[in-house]
Amino acid sequence: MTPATLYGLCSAVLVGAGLYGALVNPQPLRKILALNLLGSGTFLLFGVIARRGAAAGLGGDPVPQAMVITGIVVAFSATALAVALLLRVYQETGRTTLEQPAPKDVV
Amino acid sequence: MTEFLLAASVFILLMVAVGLLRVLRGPADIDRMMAAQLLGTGGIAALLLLGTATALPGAVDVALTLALLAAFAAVMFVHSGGSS
Amino acid sequence: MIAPAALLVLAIILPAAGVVLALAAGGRGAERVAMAVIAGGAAIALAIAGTLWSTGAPLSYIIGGWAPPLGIALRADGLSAFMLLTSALVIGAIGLFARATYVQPAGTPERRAPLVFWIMLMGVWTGLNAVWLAGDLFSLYVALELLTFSAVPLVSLEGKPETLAAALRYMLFALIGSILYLLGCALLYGGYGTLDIVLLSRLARPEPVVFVALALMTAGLAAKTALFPLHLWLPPAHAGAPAAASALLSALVVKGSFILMVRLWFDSLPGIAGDGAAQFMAALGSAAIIVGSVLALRQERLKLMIAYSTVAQIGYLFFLFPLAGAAGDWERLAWTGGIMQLVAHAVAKAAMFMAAGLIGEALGHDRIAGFAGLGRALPVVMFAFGLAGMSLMGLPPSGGFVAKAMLLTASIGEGQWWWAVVIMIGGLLAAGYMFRVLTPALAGGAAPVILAARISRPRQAIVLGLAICALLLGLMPLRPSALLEVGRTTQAAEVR
Amino acid sequence: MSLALLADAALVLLVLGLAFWINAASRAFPAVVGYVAFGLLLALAWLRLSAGDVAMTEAAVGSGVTGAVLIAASVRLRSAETEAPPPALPLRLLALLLSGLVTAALAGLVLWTTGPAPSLADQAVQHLPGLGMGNAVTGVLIAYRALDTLLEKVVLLLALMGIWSLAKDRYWGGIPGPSRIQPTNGALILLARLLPPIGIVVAVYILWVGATDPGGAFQGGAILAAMWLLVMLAGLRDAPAISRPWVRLCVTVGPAAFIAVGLTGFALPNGFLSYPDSIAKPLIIAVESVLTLSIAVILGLLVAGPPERQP
Repeated sequence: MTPATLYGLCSAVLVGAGLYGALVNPQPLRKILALNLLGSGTFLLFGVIARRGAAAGLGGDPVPQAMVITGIVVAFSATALAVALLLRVYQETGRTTLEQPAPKDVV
Repeated sequence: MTEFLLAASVFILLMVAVGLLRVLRGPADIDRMMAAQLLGTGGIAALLLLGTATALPGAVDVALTLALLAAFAAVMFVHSGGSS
Repeated sequence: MIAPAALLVLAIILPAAGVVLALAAGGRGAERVAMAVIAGGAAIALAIAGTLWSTGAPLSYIIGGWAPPLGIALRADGLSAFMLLTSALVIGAIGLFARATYVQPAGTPERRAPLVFWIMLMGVWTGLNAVWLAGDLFSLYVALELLTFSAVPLVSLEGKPETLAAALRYMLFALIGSILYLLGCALLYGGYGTLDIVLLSRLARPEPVVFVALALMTAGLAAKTALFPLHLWLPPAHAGAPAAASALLSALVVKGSFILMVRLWFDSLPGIAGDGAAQFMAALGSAAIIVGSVLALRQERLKLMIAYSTVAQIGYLFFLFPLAGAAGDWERLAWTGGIMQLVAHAVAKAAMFMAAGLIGEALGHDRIAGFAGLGRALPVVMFAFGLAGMSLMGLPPSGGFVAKAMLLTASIGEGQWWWAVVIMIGGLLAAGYMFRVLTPALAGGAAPVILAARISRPRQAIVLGLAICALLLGLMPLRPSALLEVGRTTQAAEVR
Repeated sequence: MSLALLADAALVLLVLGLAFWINAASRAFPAVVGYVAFGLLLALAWLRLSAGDVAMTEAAVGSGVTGAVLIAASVRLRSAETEAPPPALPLRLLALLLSGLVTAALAGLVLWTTGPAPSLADQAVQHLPGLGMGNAVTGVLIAYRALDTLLEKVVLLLALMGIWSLAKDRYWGGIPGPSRIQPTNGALILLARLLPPIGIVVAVYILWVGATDPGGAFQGGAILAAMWLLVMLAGLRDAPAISRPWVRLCVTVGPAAFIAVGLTGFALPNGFLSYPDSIAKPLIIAVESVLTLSIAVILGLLVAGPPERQP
């Protein structure tokens, strides 16, 4: 087993864990955390692919690495915006959970 | 020499794992935070060892960044009054 | 003289520069910048569409001279031209409509809502034009995020608790969606070493990595497009936003992720997904039509009804997948029909949400039960609402009719009559929820309606103008559009 | 198993253990602390994947600044944290099935595809001398895929506007944060006086070496932002009112300069976002410097949150 394969498996498990947490956890803050796990797993997969594409004296393909940097920046912005929204919802309602949509709205 | 550095980094990572238990168990939030800080220090040490052992480019600069930012996270915690 | 291909860059950079400038200028400057961008953007869209129309060939521009796979290319085909024109028309109307709401009086301190609205309007436009033009799947990811980051604040613009919660739920859905999409990008890059759409279409083979990537990306984009059963976030978000923002979200923003799905299925990975997958997508679309329409029928508030109608109308778009997949006359008809449905819905839905906004302003509420006699009190607005409704129902002559007729004919021509049944049922249900609003409004109540506020004529005229555009789309001949085929046939030929 | 692989395995186990803990912790705060540690270990993993630039970004942004946002939020929400019931068992099983399926599919692909992957490394390196760059990742970000980087800056601006838009109308143009922080904590004040000068030097250094080694505008900007936040947290300086002209100028000047340089490319043979060969390096460094400033201010303000009091 090469290190790249090892980290590839790690990214697969991270994606699964993040997806499960994002789907199941009822608290928005925990959902945001889980989404960050999901994002980290995704980025790590890019990293593994970059590592396997090592050539030209570089330790990895720089293109996916650059994509990850862009992705991390976007993920941070998303976290900041989602957290700010959550804090404002809490300010207005005193609740830290999202109530389910009113019964008449759902099937 | 490389073997020794690698072994040392594995050892430090294991120590970090022990410290991690404190993060998980608490009991107080400040315990968790301090444990995370310790983990930061250990992580930087492991990083420097690994970096030297396998001649990774930029390891020292990453360590520098980590050191600055880890201190920052601790400050954020202290400021948040989360020491209960 | 600017080279025609350079217009592709300007279409994206003009609204992007607008965002930066509006924030730097602040206050009254934001609206002025937005108006200039609307004028410039419309001219650029017309110029690009005109070039494609006259030359009959697609345009492409390589950024910085770095050709793909290393660099990024922008490409405009017939679909891009249609979408550029639609977004310019709808955003222009919304911008003019919103001037009355988002004013910044001279000499007063900067206000929050106007600045945010104008900046986000240009943000949405940047994202949309980037979706229509980007030729690279990762650039399209950034474009999707541009859409998310400008759409979410529009939902919560009024700061009411329920809209804040709706915005948060929308944000969480959108984030899962974009990460799943990004995951697919990683797999495709790992498989073929490029994310350029044209290069991928040549390299991609039906193999596991592509199937997994396509499944993940489609699921993520479906969440962003609010395809049934991932539609739960849409109604509260679109109904809770202010009217101009609802119009923008329902008409255009959800279409961004849909077009990306089209680019994925038809352009990047043509012929990879089997017929079963295409049938499955259309089945979900059918479920969206039925469930969305039934729920629209049961809503007591007008804006929620319109939002559920969006869930239903999005469903029709998914008939593209089984009907327009192959090369053939019926398939070309379905292609035009599906894209026309998108355009017609965008125009009609924007008009409808703005009309609903005016009704809400005039009455002080939007409960359908209190609409008796509204036709006499707000004749122009109700007329515009009715015209837009005709398009949703698919009555001739309207854009919606043309679109649904083409989809219907194509589905029968291709021997997939079951989709024709769904299209007809959907039309009936749409008629049901439209008449629930129109009948009391036109019948006249016992007492004359007392309006809480007067609605200025120009704003009524904008809504009516857009509704008439939805009607005029119905003049389009019932055959495949030549413009829409630009860049499509050649590409299909290249692949096959 | 070689020692290096053993270190990798230990790292992976730690990362995964933390990931599960972040999901499973009963309260938000411990989960967030776990996330900060997680980001740190992930930076290590990135370094092991020979991605120094990413490791630095992960350390600065993924763990550092994101951690700061999450810690502050979890503390503010702590008093109201309630035990929300998890979804019904069938839904949980469905989610488990779904995420298990995705994990299995990804793991399968990782195991089956062996050998070298297609790569653009050769092409990326080949054109670097023309740009005067030595770091291929910087080359990708600022030249080959500069459009993505440019649009990502617009995303940052929109995120900032989005967060500001959550202010109450009466506080528009005001100061982020619920109240001015009083400089009372001696240790914190000392740190906030001591660390920023070092941080600024490091940030400039990281920006500068980004041309040849891991580093660049984003990493440098993130460090600067952290130092600025540190000064604010210690109470030495209050956050600025968001209506201040210098705030608006700082957040927009970087993206504006990037767009302007991009447009001047139209005068060159290669068009939009191309750089003239002779002055490519100074031009790129100039753009990156201005971008660093904007990124620092934007990141700092993203963490500071919407205005909550009048100026």
